[in-house]
Amino acid sequence: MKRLLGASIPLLAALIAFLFGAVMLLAIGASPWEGLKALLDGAFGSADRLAATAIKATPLVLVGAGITIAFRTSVVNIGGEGQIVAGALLSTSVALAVPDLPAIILVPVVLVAGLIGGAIVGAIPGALKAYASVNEILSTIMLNIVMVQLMNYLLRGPLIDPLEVEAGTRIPQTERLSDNATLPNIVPGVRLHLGVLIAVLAAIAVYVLLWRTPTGFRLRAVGHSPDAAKAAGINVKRNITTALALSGSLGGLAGAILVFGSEGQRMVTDGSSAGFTGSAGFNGIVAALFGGLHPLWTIPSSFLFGALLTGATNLQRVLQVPAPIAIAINGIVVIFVVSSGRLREKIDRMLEARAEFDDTPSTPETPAVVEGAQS
Amino acid sequence: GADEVSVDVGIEDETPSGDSDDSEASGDTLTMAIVAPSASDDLAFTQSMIDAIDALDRDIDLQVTDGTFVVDDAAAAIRGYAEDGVEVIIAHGTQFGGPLSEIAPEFPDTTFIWGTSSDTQGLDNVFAYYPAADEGGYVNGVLAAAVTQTGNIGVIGPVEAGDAVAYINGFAKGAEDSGDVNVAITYTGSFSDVALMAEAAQAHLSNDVDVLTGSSQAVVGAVGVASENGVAWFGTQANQTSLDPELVVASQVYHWEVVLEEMLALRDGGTLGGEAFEVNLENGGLEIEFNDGFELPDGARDAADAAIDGIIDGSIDTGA
Amino acid sequence: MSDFFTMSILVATVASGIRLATPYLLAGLGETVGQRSGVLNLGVDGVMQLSAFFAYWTVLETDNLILGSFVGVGVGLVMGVIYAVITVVLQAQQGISGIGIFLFGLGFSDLMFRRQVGTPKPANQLPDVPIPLLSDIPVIGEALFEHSWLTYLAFAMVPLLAFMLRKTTFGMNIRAVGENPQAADSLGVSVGWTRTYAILIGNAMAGLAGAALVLELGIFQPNLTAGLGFIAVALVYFGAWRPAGVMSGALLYGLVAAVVLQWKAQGIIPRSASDIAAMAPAVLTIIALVVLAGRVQAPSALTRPFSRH
Amino acid sequence: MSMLEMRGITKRFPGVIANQDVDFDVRAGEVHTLLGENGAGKSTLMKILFGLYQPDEGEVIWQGSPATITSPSQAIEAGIGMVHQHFMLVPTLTVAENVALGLSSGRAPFTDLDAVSERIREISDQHGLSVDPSVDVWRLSVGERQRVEIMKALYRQAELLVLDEPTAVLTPQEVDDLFEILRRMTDEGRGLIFISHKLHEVMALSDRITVLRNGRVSGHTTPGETSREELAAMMVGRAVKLTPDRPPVETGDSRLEVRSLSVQGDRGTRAVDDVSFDVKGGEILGIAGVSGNGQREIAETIAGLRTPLPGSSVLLDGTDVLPMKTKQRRDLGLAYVPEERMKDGAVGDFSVSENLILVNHDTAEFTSSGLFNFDAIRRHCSELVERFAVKTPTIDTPTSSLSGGNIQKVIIARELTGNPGVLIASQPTRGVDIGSAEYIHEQLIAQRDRGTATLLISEDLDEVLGLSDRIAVVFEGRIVAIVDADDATRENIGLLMAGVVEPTG
Ligand SMILES: Nc1ncnc2c1ncn2[C@@H]1O[C@H](COP(=O)(O)OP(=O)(O)OP(=O)(O)O)[C@@H](O)[C@H]1O
Ligand SMILES: Nc1ncnc2c1ncn2[C@@H]1O[C@H](COP(=O)(O)OP(=O)(O)OP(=O)(O)O)[C@@H](O)[C@H]1O
Ligand SMILES: [Mg+2]
Ligand SMILES: [Mg+2]
Repeated sequence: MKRLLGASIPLLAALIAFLFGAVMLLAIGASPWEGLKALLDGAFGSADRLAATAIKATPLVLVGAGITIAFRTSVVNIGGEGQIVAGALLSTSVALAVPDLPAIILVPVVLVAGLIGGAIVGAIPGALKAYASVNEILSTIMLNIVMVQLMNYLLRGPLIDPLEVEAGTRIPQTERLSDNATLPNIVPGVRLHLGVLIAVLAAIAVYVLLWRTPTGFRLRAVGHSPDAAKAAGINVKRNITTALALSGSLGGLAGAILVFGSEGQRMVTDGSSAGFTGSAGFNGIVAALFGGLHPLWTIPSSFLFGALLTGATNLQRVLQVPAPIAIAINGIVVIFVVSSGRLREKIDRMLEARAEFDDTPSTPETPAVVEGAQS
Repeated sequence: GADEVSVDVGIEDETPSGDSDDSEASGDTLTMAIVAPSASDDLAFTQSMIDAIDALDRDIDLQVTDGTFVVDDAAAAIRGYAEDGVEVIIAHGTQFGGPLSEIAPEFPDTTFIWGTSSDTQGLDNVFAYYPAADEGGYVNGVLAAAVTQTGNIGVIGPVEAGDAVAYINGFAKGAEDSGDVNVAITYTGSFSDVALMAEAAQAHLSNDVDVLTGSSQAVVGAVGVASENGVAWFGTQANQTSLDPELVVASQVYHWEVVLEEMLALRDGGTLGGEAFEVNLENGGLEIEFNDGFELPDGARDAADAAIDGIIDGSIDTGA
Repeated sequence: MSDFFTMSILVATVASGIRLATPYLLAGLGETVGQRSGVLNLGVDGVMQLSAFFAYWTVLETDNLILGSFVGVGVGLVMGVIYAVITVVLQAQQGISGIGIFLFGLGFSDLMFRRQVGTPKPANQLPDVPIPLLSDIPVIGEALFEHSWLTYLAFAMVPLLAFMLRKTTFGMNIRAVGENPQAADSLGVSVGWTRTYAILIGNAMAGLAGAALVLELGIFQPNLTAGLGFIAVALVYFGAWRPAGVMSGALLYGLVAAVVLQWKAQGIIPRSASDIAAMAPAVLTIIALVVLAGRVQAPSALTRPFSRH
Repeated sequence: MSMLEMRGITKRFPGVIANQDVDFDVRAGEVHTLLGENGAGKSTLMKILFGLYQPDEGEVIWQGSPATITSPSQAIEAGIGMVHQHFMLVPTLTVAENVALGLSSGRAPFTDLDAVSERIREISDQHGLSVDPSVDVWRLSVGERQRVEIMKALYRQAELLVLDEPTAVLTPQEVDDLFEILRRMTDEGRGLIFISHKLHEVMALSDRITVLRNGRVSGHTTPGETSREELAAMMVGRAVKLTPDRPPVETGDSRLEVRSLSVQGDRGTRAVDDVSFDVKGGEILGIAGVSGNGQREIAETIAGLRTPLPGSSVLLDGTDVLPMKTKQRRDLGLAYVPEERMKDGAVGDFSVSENLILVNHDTAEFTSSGLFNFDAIRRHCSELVERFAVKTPTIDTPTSSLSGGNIQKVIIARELTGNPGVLIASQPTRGVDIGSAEYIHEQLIAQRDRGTATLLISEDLDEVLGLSDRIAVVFEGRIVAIVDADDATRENIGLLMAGVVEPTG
């Protein structure tokens, strides 16, 4: 009973948020009921749409799982956007360099290239924080800007499709990348590619890493108490760097998957990172925090977020409401759900204090420290 | 705007638009959809296409999904329209070409119209469209050379890629071919940073520039700078006179309806795609719209007309 | 082409840097006050977009720039009340709720723009107001003292806020609740109210930053800020939570951007390197911090909701 | 007549009854001591009094009438002051600002810090409480911070002052000074509530004593009618040995050799100055000294957490370890119990078992093919918990929810795993209750008997005298003397600690 009450509060919050959305829809003369239908239909209406939702969730799962590593080590990673771009650029370059490798080799190679690209761009703020006391919120935000420019530079210069130069159209995009690098579909007849599976496996791997391996143990120790970790002989600086590198690597993997799981099979820029990432670098943070910074919970939480995003596209298409209304509603959902968290804790505590001597439940607490405290 | 539930455009008779859906057979009303990266009233790229559809001489039931700058979202919308049985779908963004190459073959009875692009990727139910933006750019450049008194002309662009490059290079060539002028070109590195565009314009002004032009949605900030400093402005993609009725000299305007008409005619005849179309000065798809509120120096208008003629007859090379 | 080191070019470049720095400065100062009280607001960008739209719309309708500025502040205050309820009363996680505010601001301002204005229409721009006497100083006068009054206000806020934080009872309370809210609470300082006021100041200034941005441009566009608010938050870390430090960061960022634009206009930076050059403000900010940084500790209670239990 | 009466106070936390039906009272002009093991509920009772917690049952009667105190500011207004176990100071503010926080000012919106400083100086003079109002608090020593806490209460004219373990981190001299101040306060008619684990202090200061055990009052007494042994028994519920047995053992080779060690301190001064000593296997070398005389720097340098000045050398079983990182030193057999338990000793949010394997988590014993072997970990930790009598519900309980003494046992258990060659134990029983301290002492001696060279750093002179085979006294970063345990007395060591050097044999 008390579990039920506790669990129902975020749902209630989401419901209230949707009510707000409904009011906004009414205000612009659209039917909220139709809106909800379009939203659900767009997200879950057919096997392909379900697949589209899963594919939308894929980078969120990866970034979210990566965020979990960083935040569990008490470092903040707002650099998801740049890390995604880095992974995409490196994997794209590799696919351009060795297009003729057989798929069985090329697919893993480009994915690893993505991992490495993201890891490099993650390790930089990590090392800057560890060895030069540069706050990682600052450096990750700044590196996002740098990576966008690097992407624009590469895609309109060294990596541009030669045909674009020849035709004089100069669209900043690569040539169509080798089919051998395409992520294969995993369900016949449905556009559900290997990337989805990889993301789920990556999230599980992060869980295993953090809670089942010595490396993750050290990361968490550093996250909770760098002083105690240091006294116990754990290299705090190296682990901070490692955490951001690992976190970035998953962003990079997401970037590679965005390229090689895309319908276009090429990398193209509209000049912004969001145009390529769909803001997964930010949305992944939200998904991770929704998931309580637990990599496994990041999976359903990303899926829900993915549903909201694909559903919103459909909402716009079917009801002809402006796209920004969906963004605004997303914001309201985030606000309401996170606001309800403490309320839920309070109610839980009230009920628990009444219940006196139960066995003490030992759910892992979310570190309250994580959000950008130390410099 | 996107908020209209369903827009009937191009009404032939005086028939009130609301009724036509129900009364007329669906054979007469063409169902169309457009997926575009920016807002449909952006005074630029997307609006040019919306206006073109508006100008078509047909009964059209149009659905709009705009502001879809994320390629995968656009892909979902395109696919959604195709699944809904929309007859003609415009993918108004080069970057949508990737997904289109996957989607189009799955819906062989649907016509996809995609641009800007100079080829159809070999898909026979895809029409492509492309602006010869360098031509209008060239004419604007010729005018700019006539308008400038300091001999310094400033150009602002976002990223050196795509249509912006064609326009800007054409503009520079037009200006430099017509006199001893300096054309300084700045690419800010951002499509969206309005403030940066404005300051890029300011930087030009500090170098004695007295004529400005630019490409991208973010130039509205730069137009503001032009206004504030009383400097002439040349527009592209849509008529930007409304931004400053006194200082906008002329705008290169895209009239996609010229090629859309052709495509729809082909479709009526059973050809669903497979051809690329260019809008240019010759076919009237590009037009220089002058602002009567701006008084051109003597001879400028003639020089512009001469340039247009020269481009059409091939005697002028716009540098594209 | 022409020479960078001529007076008029230098003056124009400095003036441009100051204009670019103004919204960063206003938003960064506001965020500084909030963070000093222990509250992180990642929603600054969203607040700026909302206030920018409403300020723009007001000026479009009334031609009244002062009213527009006040509307910007007012929108900031409204968002401040909402953020205080979320973070102080409901004690929600600050980082994520800030992102919620950002998304809401981004979407809602865009929506309002499409419904109420539609096509970009020019509105009145903030006029430059030369300060008598000071603006007559050769060179410096033109670079520093011919700006809009919101720019002056932004820079005037630096000593004002520093004074407020250091010398007033309220400032002392802000520092105390940001550092050790338990201690402040145990002496009867209301942690909730102190943080609420700090949040209101922070959001009001973000609102003013949005107004300053849009009124300087005289036109609104969806996603007008293009991430400016996030950079402003980053600059708070650059400035080590001190108003003067934030000002240095904003000026560094703005001036580097201005120099890059000037060099691009003069052809000093080749067009092929324009993207690389656009990285300069971000890269230099990091490098400056590496070179200059001492170990400055963030307010200890930053991002930590306060409750007695 | 009592100024304060607390009647039938009950306070429950999830899973714990912290106070059950507790009666407690304080009269004007007396020191009433609360005594009890870690977790007995002392702090909880005081937090209820101060308005930080609300009691589930019971009532508080203040100056004769029932009072509902729902916030600290109400308590302060009523005339109740509290010096918390964990200081309630804002380190980045000055002393004057810390004192002035929350006061209403006649000069709004400013606080008249000059007037506050003036008043602080007056109170300083009146009570012998020397604090400089203009200094930032983070610069102050622990003892000075304590005085700021008391100043806060006096400034607000507290009639009743609660001192929750005020002496846990003070040097003997500072304790004497504090008691002087406290006696003056009672002379003025103020009431004091005193909490401490140090029985000799309790005996010296108290007028009355109330003992709590498991949240309930287990007895009342006065110093006149009891003894330290009896008090210990009342707290723990059994007889406690206050001085450990220390059987003689054969000492071996020098396992830890420190030569000409000099270390720069945090404030840029030379915190350790040319210090040399040896510790042999089977020996405990105690380092006695007033806190801040270089002990911390010595320990941290040996552990690899600080870099010494050139010319220093530290040998572990003959190996020069200075170029090595902490991890490598630990691999060579070094164990380290840090001074600050919660900061450096244990990861509070980790479970008991995670803290027990913090140092050796990646040894083959606990991993198989890269993954943890939780069965092995569980077995190992359960055994340690049992062997070291750690009181914890399960080995998965978050460590921070244990009492201080039990956290310390976890750390000791961890550090003694694997029979270290050299053990550095800093303040191993600070803030730890009598029962646990007894146990920890036994373990340290048992380890010595197994041949470990132990460096014991403690400000608790009784502890140093009771455990050490030899005692090195530090003063201002130098070792002023090394004395054999048989020659050491409270008096001669105390003099040496104060910097009074006399030749010893
Ligand atoms: N603090 C430590 N405590 C115990 N073992 C450690 C520690 N640091 C490193 N090791 C061990 O030494 C090996 C190599 O050391 P290294 O420092 O490269 O590991 P690490 O960087 O901490 O691990 P990772 O890079 O996976 O986080 C590790 O595989 C680990 O087994
Ligand atoms: N806020 C809290 N939430 C839950 N349990 C608590 C809380 N505060 C105290 N407790 C529990 O209540 C009991 C009494 O704690 P309290 O701090 O009063 O002990 P204490 O006598 O002061 O111990 P020590 O000597 O270690 O200071 C302990 O079991 C403790 O874990
Ligand atoms: Mg490592
Ligand atoms: Mg206590």
